[in-house]
Amino acid sequence: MYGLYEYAWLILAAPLASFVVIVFGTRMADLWSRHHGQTAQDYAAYLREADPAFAAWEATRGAGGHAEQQHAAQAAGPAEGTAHVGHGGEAEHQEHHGDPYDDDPTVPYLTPWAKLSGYVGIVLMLFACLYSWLLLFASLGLLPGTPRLPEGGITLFSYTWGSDAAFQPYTIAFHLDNLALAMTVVVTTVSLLVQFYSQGYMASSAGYARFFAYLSLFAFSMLTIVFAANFLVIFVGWELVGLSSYLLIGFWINKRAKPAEERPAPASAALQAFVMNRIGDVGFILGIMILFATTGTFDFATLAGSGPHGVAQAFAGNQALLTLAMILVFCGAIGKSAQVPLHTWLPSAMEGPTPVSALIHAATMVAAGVYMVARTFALFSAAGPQAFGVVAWIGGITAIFAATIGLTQTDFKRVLAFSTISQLGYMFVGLGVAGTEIGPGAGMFHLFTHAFFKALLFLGAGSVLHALHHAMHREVQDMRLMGGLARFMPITAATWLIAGLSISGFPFLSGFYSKETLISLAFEHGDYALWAITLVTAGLTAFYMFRAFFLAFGGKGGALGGIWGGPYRGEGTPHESPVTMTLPLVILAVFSIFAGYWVGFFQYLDPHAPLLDLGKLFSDGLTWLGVALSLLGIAWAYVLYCAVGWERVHKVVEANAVLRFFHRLLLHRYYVDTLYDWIVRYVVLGLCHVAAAFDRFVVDGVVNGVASLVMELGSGLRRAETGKVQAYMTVFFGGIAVFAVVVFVLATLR
Amino acid sequence: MDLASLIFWIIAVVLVAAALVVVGQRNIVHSALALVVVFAMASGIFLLLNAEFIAIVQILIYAGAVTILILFALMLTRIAGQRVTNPNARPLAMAVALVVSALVGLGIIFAATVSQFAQSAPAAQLLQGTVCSLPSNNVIAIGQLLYSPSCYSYVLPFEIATVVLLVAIVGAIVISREEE
Amino acid sequence: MATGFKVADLYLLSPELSLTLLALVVIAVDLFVKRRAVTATVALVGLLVPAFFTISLILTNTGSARHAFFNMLVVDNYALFFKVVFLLIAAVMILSSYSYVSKYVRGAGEFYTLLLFSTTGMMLMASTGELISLYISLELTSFPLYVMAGLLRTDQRSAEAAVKYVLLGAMSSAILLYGLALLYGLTGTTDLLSIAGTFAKGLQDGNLLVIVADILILAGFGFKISAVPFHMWAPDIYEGAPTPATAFFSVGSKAAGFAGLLRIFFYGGLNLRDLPQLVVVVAIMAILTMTLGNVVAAVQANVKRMMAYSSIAQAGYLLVGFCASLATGRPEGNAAVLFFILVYVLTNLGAFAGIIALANATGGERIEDFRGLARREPLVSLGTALCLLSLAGIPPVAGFWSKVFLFSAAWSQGVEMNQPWLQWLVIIALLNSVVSLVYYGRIVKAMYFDAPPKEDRLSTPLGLSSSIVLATAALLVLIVVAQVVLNWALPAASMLFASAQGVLTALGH
Amino acid sequence: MGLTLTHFVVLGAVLFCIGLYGALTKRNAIAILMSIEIMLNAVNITLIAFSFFNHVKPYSNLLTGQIFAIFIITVAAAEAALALAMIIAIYRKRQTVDVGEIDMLKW
Repeated sequence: MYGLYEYAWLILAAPLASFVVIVFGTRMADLWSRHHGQTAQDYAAYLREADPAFAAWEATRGAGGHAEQQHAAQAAGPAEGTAHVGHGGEAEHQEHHGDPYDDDPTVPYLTPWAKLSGYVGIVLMLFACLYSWLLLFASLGLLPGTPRLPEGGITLFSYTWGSDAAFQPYTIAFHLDNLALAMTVVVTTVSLLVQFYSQGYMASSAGYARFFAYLSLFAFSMLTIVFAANFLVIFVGWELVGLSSYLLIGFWINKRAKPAEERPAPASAALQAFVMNRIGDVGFILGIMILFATTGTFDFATLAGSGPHGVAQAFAGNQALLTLAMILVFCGAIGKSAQVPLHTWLPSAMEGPTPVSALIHAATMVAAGVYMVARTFALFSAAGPQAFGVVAWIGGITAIFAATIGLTQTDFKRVLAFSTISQLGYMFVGLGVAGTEIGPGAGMFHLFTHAFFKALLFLGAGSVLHALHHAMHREVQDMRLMGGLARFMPITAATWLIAGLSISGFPFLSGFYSKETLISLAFEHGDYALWAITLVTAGLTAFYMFRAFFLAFGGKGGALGGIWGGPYRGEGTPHESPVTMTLPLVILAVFSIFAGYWVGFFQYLDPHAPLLDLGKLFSDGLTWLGVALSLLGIAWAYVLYCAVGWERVHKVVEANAVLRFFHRLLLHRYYVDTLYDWIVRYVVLGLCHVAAAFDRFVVDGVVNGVASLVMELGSGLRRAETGKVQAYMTVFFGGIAVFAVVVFVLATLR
Repeated sequence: MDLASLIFWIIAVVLVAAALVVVGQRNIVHSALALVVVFAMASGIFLLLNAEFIAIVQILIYAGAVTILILFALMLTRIAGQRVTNPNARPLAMAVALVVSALVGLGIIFAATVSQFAQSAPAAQLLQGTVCSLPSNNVIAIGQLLYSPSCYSYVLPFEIATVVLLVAIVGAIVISREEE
Repeated sequence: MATGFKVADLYLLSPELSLTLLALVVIAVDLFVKRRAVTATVALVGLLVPAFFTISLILTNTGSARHAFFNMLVVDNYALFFKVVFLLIAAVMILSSYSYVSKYVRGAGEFYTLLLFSTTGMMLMASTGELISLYISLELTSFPLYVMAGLLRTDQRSAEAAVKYVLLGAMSSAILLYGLALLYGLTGTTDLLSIAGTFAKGLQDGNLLVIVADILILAGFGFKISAVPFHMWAPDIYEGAPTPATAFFSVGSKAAGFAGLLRIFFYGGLNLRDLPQLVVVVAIMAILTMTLGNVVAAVQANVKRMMAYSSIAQAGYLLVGFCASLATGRPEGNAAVLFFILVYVLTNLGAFAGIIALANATGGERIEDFRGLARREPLVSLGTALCLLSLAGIPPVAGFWSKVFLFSAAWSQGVEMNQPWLQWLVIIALLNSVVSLVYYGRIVKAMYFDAPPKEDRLSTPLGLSSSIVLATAALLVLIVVAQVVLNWALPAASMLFASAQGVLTALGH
Repeated sequence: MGLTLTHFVVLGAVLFCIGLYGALTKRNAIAILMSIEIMLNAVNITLIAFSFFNHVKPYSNLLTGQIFAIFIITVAAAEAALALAMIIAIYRKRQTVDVGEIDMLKW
């Protein structure tokens, strides 16, 4: 009956299949063919011919590298100057910037097999995407002959490890319902577009095939979370997402840190993301364990049900523990969705390739936290208002916290990073204030619309970076080195503008519907403080988004009063990106406009929830208050960055002590990173020393004591093995005799 | 005391005495010769128990083949100038051995004397296959039991035993073959 | 009931029959073809024939036992399970021993022949329902082992191992025979089902001779499975024998020993009389075996000797499962034993393949020879390390799960059947598992964290590396399909009980 | 006083015991082998006695004990051949058959 739906596991299998095919198929073939045909030297020679940039870079590498080394030696000072040979590499490591090639250029980039692996990934993802859209339409009842999904969803796959009753909870189960389906559509669509886009973006980067393998793995991991039917599977997906994000953020493994721009090396950024997530995961695991220990099951449906294993019965009279458990579970979401105070990894994660950032921010990683809360919404409901309060307040604080930081950042991608954090905060506010009557709809709706325009923003940013990379032959992310790009790359600029308007909540674009709904929900719910926070954040969002837009694409003296074009502050001539990159932008722009018109979204997720009441939304004065604040933000951005110009703004800020203080504070992200640095350096390492001492003297003492006891005993006992065959026989029969005596005694005693 | 008992006691005493000579002698050849007596007396016990075929086999294989084999081995492993060819272990080891073997033997004897053996078969017939009545001739009976195709017979172990003998031949050859 | 011999009975015997023929073919090939590789290939490929027959028997298996040769051959789930295990052992052994055998062993062709004969004996032992055939099969299993121990070329230690093995083996079979004789005397028959019937009906409790017979039989099989105090042969023989032969002893002798032990104790209904005393003996044996094996293994420097003690310790764990089934009369413990045996066989073969690879390349077999092996031979090191971790019971490798099944079966049966001492047995086993980490960890540490004595690459022959890869892959696959194997092992173990139960029903109990 | 099963079983046990004592104390490997042969003979006597005194119908129709004894004789002979081959082999390598001296493998 649900035949069409029952094959939804194919969506999950497709990225896994492409991962396997790429890793074990094309990648192997690539390595083989390279080994037998094309050597690295051959490829370098080829590159010298084909890419003038490479030849130029190679020429500078010989001389420039040397110059840099001398420079480093000078920087290190006379005391260390003598040790220059030994530390040369390290110094160069520190000082290195502006390298056009972040990886070994002699490694071939785009072999035919690598190209094929890209196609494999894209084709399989296209299949998954189309299938998920088909299912979406079917579940909306738009497909004749196919029923809607039943309310509880259907089980796609279930494998219980062990038939013993003790193993019953340890089930690998996948489950499809409307919530999962909506998320699947987002994940597959964004993944598909990102993969398509990567064809262009990654064309000049080493490890093209590997990149596609990782992207597929990433999509698979996220889909595992989406389809998970119990905490066990969601946790596996959770960690897989962590792994694949680690691999992707650190994709340019050879790239160095850029201290001048406060940019860490990708490798350490990846590590930071991983560690931060682990901190959240500690809470997550503890929460799951409390739930499991009390109810004896991991299954979402069972937990939410009213049976003896449901939280309602199992935690009866122990509401506080359930609340604690759910807050701990939410800790996982804090880490994964980069909420305060575990948000610092997300800006650092910008060191990954930009398509990865788009994927992380729009669909796969940070969305996992929101999705998990939505998935366990019933449990949060059971836990009561305190749990929801924590969710909403963490979200609210994060929203305004990140938005204020976003005001001052100059790194193009980092602005977007903080905007993501802020928007995720919105989603948690939506989940926290919605209450049981609306369900997870509000938060998920914003996740849904946000996915498209945030992906668009990132891919647009990637397009800009790609263009500047080609124009200047080095990596440029500082917005102060851009400007007026709209004239050079109109498609990128236009789509970016749409996304910017959408995220700012400009009326009739998708962001408007989801965001204003959230804000008005906060008001209706009676959380006036949260309402105020979200309202102010909306204005701030509009401001920094358009600050970024004007700095990058517009500027004083451009067309339309500086909105379009303006003086370009970089070198070279940037060009519009290839069609592989602009096509996804256009598609995403369409989604950014229209995604908000799915008025039945709440009801789709939860049949008992009301429709999104557009009439009420438009007629409510509070809505227009929010819009007005957003427009004010846009206007203020226009005034500062088109009418006045950023240099003068900067001067004014520097001249005023109060403004300067806030600017510093925000520019340094409230010094949270510094604080963490300090904590790690002094508190954690201090504790580590204590732990090490404990380990050395107490734990090792006990272990070594036991071990030496065993050793002593063993050395004694091995002497029994004298090598004399008759001694063995004696022991053999002695054993029999002793056993016989024992048994006789026992038999007599009985 | 009837004749059978008399014969039993004579044989038993000789048997035990010869066995004690085997384990007591410090000359290995004397031990081997005493072993022949043990085998022969055991054969006598078999005769007493109506096992004529086994008695003959015992004489043929043990007293004949195995003893000869042992004597050959003794010749091949002779060590020049050695006076005591069959030394005993150290006294302490001997004492322990005595205790152990006495314990094992006494345990078995004690258990065997106080226990009862099954006197009746279970109600249901459990043996697979037809049990044919055996002729009174011991040799024919054993032949029938070893490889009769239609009556209950131990044909499978018999076949396995052939393989065991083959393995022993192959093994003995491989082990004793001079290094090529 | 079958009245006599039928040609169809040969079908039930076909795996063993074809294996014997294969052994003869191998000897003939070895006689006429000088190249050793041909002999090994013939042996390996020829194994497909018994494998085919075994699979065919499995496919035609209806779940109830099939009998032939007057119940001397029983083909049931249990027998089929062990047939598969033994064929697996033979195949992996041939695959992994070729390079070593052709280098260090005299009579390479005979080595394979003996291996195949021994495998035949093992298979017969698992599927016989009668004492005489059981004994003869046991000897067919053992004789080739005695010979294989002495096959190392120009090595005094190998010859010594062979002498010790054959003397101790003869002793143990004498004592086993005494036990079997007493069993026959007590019941008047050697047919295991009839014995079970007589035990159920014709004898009373408190019969000392029954206990003596039990102990003697236990001692005889205890020798095969190297249970303390009948274990003394194992370290010496393991150390002296050629390494592939050692591998074969460690898995073949043990698996066959357990096959026979379970068959005679449960199928033969020995568990029906005077249990408390018997269980005490087995429990003491289990504790001694685990503890001594692990403690002494921790101080060994020779890897083969260490593996001998390790295999003793593993026998101890197996005895825990055996003990649980014996005490509670429930098949779960035995099912876990079967699963454990399968995993143990694969793991030990994998670990020994690593040891053979090292011995093959360097001739060294001390732990210090393993230093830095990970850098000299990464693939083999990885496989060996995984196998060792599996032996230690580190999750998630199959060895961990086999221990989990075994201990949880013993634990839960102890709870259910109100036998709390079983839980203590499990606790002792767990403590022992911790101790075992010491020595397995030492090899892994030597392989991965110590500096290699030489910076070179060892080359591992294809057969060895493929067998280690196969064993390791099987271990990983077993994690997933553990349930499938258990679903097979449980009926197999139940069947042993079921037969005795069937006897009881037939007797109107 | 006629002969009973106990006579033979005790005789067998005594013989087994003597063989066992020999196996544990004689240091010549061949003597150990001879002792083991005595033990096996003891088992044979026991078996045949059981066979003779078997009152359990229908099993008493079969001469199972005698058959068993035949197999034991067969295997024991083969075992003796094998063991002697090994003893000779080690004699060739070490010039000794004293099991007290055959102790390279230990600890």
